[in-house]
Amino acid sequence: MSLYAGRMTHLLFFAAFVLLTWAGTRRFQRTGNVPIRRVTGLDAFEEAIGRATELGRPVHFSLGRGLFDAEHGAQTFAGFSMLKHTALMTARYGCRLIVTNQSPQAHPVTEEIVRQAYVEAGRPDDYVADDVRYLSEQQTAYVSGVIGVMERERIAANVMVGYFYAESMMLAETANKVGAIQIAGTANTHQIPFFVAACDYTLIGEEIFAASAYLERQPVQIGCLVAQDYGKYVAAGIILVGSILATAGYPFLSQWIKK
Amino acid sequence: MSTQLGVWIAALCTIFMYSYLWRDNPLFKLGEHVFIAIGAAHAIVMGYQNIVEMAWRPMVGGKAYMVLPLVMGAILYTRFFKQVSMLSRIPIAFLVGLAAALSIRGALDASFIKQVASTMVPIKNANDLITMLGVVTTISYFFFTATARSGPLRFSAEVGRWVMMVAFGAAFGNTVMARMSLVIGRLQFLFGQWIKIL
Amino acid sequence: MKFTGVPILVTMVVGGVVLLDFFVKQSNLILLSREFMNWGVIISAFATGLGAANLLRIHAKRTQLRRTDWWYSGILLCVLVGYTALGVLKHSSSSQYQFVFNHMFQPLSATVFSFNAFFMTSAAYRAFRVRTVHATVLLVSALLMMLGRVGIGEVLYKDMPGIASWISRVPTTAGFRGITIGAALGAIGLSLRVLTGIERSQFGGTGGGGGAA
Amino acid sequence: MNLWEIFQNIDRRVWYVLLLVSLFIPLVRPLGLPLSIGGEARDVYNTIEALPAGSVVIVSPSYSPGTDAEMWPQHAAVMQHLMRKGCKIIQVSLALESVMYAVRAIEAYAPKYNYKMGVDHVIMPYKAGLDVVIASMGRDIHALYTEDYYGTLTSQLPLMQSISGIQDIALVVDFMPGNTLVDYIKQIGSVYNTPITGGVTGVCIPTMMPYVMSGQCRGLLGGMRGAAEYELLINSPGSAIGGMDAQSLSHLLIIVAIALGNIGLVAGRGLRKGGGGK
Repeated sequence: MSLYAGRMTHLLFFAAFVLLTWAGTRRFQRTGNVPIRRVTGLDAFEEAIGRATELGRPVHFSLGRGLFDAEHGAQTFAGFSMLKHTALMTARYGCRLIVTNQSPQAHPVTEEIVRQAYVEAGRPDDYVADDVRYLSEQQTAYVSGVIGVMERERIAANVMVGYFYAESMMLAETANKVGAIQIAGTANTHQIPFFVAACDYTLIGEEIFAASAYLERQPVQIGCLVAQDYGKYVAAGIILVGSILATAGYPFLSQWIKK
Repeated sequence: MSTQLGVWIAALCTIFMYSYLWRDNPLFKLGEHVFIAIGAAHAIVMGYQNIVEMAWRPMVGGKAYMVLPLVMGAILYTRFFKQVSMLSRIPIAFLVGLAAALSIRGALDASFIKQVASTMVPIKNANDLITMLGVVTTISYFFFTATARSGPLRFSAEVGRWVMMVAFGAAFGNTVMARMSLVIGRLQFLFGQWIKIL
Repeated sequence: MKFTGVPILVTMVVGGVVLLDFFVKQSNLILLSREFMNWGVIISAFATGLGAANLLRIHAKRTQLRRTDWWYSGILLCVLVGYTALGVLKHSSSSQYQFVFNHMFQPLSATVFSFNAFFMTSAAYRAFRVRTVHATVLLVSALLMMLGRVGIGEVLYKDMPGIASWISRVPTTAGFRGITIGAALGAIGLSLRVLTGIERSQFGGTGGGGGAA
Repeated sequence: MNLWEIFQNIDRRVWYVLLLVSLFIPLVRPLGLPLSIGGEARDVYNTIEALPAGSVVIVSPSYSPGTDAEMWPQHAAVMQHLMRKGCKIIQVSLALESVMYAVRAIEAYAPKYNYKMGVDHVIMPYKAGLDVVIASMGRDIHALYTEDYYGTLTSQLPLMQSISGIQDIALVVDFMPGNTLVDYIKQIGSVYNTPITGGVTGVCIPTMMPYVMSGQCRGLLGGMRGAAEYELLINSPGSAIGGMDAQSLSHLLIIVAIALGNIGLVAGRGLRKGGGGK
């Protein structure tokens, strides 16, 4: 049993991350206070769902691709926690929530999340099973289905968080057409521009992963945020130092990290 | 005009869907429902073939433990029976565990270490310097704990935001061409293969 | 109904094995983790049936109760059942199956995909306005890029493709890389919380291991 | 509503119609706008031009109808070039729908260059698994493909008999809107030193650039423009060159749209400010 060649850096970094999360959690538990910057996109939920309630029209939620694999998994989880948040709010406000799914794996999970949220909000009877819908695994078939939902159910708010491909533009523009207020977030860099162009609020990259911590503020989540920030210091620091050293003719740092 | 049935069907499908651009209408609704049905059926067929090829045949062929994923897959359906519905969380938990671990692997390697490493290059010209500073300032935009958002970091985050805006604009502009190609493809089909005037 | 202990244990074990396999070289670990990944594909294939069941239920109800537009749901049901039967009974490589796939599914798909071009035009018209400094930067960058990518840009200014290529090579790479690095940290953090059962919204629970306000 | 407000609130359907018109006209009547040939397309051309006649090349069309307007012209142009050079071609597909493009390429160009199935070219069936398939192609191509697309045993095909494995492949050309080109580079290019090149959709160009710059990918055809450049290089104008004029007009339309919106905004703002001042 041995370590894979070249995985030392990965292991060191991962171990450091776990340690920092623990340290951050402790700090939060001790002081009870870690100031966090505002994320406008997350603050906008109140406005979006509030408006939908006033108009008496539904909120639509999409996870995007919703797959459970290396590339999409984490973003799907981020979508789940945003769905939880959205469902809790719609349940409390008595607003209708329609969830459309592209991924058959994510479909049962979304059903469970929405149902539990209505139970937690004390309104289990308001949960409508038919409002959590699987449409299609095929991207464009899914889009045509969502267009149908948006047009015919006259949605007033549209929340999209998860891994999105080309559906981003089509969903965002249709929702805009029917006059919905939109909050969208993804970490797929190529699709962020379309959300930025077509949506009212956009969560960029890391913001979707931090969302649950931002909204729920549980100690471990905050600890994780602290670790993430340290990770960024480390990344920025070694990029700066490594580049300067490499320029000066000492490339050992950049060689070490490539190992 | 084409005389092939397939081309005619394809042309009608194209026109039905494009009719949505004007407004939602019965033709689009018809296209949409047929599309979803074919998509779902195709997924079932592929899923069925996957199960047969990846689990059933190996199991019958001697790999008895392949009964495990089959049972786990079947357990997903317990959600339709109230008393045992919570069992369906087990296969979901399996998928979740798999996805979480794979995500960490992918994020650590391809998205973190590799990206950091490829930015640490000797600075030979202005472009290298701009790239390096662009990466660092963009990273600084994402600091969440508020103490990090003051003084020089605040400035850096603002620069990072500019860099991102340039990137977003560029990505948008860059994609226009690819998307136009899609319509060109449909027009070439309609007027080339169907009406045959191109 | 709280049933989270066993599922979280399953998550931890499966995730632990696959994660450990990334770092440690051990033949049994490699085999087990590969096997787990295969199982993932098989379980996902079963999930497809769940999705189809949902479609069937919703549209059967609509057809039965004669709700608005019920007959579209009826058509959906017929196509769904018919095409599935064709695929299962005659295999997906049969000519009938392929005919539907090539002459219905594909043009439908390509057409919906091409909506992107129209939507980009209307979104660009609406969103790219000089309201704020940031919006202006976005707009200028997009304009330069579009001009640089097509022949007409070259007619206007000879070096336009060069400018576009610079923007796409230097600042765009930098911006996307920065976002990717940040997002990687976020993804690691969230996945770690999921793996350890701290974040459990996938079972309908809340994050943080307890009830959240 | 004054003129400036009208400029700011043009119905989206107006733009849709204008877009269709701007794309359609150049297809019927190409404008012949100038097009310079980029270094990346030339690199692909030079790589193929340098192959000796009779070299065996793997061509991997793995795109689907959603992207065929961009990918098919690239694929078609490269196939013509390979046939003109007398290379033997093995076509493999990593996407379910893409075998039909392999067939289409053969139907379109094989008669002209007198290419015979099994001798000068082979079409392999679709295999699921993306990078896993690519890896096993490197390990043992004969074991991966026991039958060709038409069901003939590959052991009976002269072209397949002539190669022992990946080391006899002179070049791999991949056409894919996704990540398979990167997979080919990782699983075959860097493991067996087989030269890799290919084409991608416009969206994927930025992803591929690092590999092109490092030389792991010998040049690149990017989107419809890459295809048009290649058509110019091999001197065989096809659908991409006509398409590029359509591209020009449609891009111009978006620029006009943005300009109108902004003129309306800025002028409207000026008016309002002026009015308030008085």
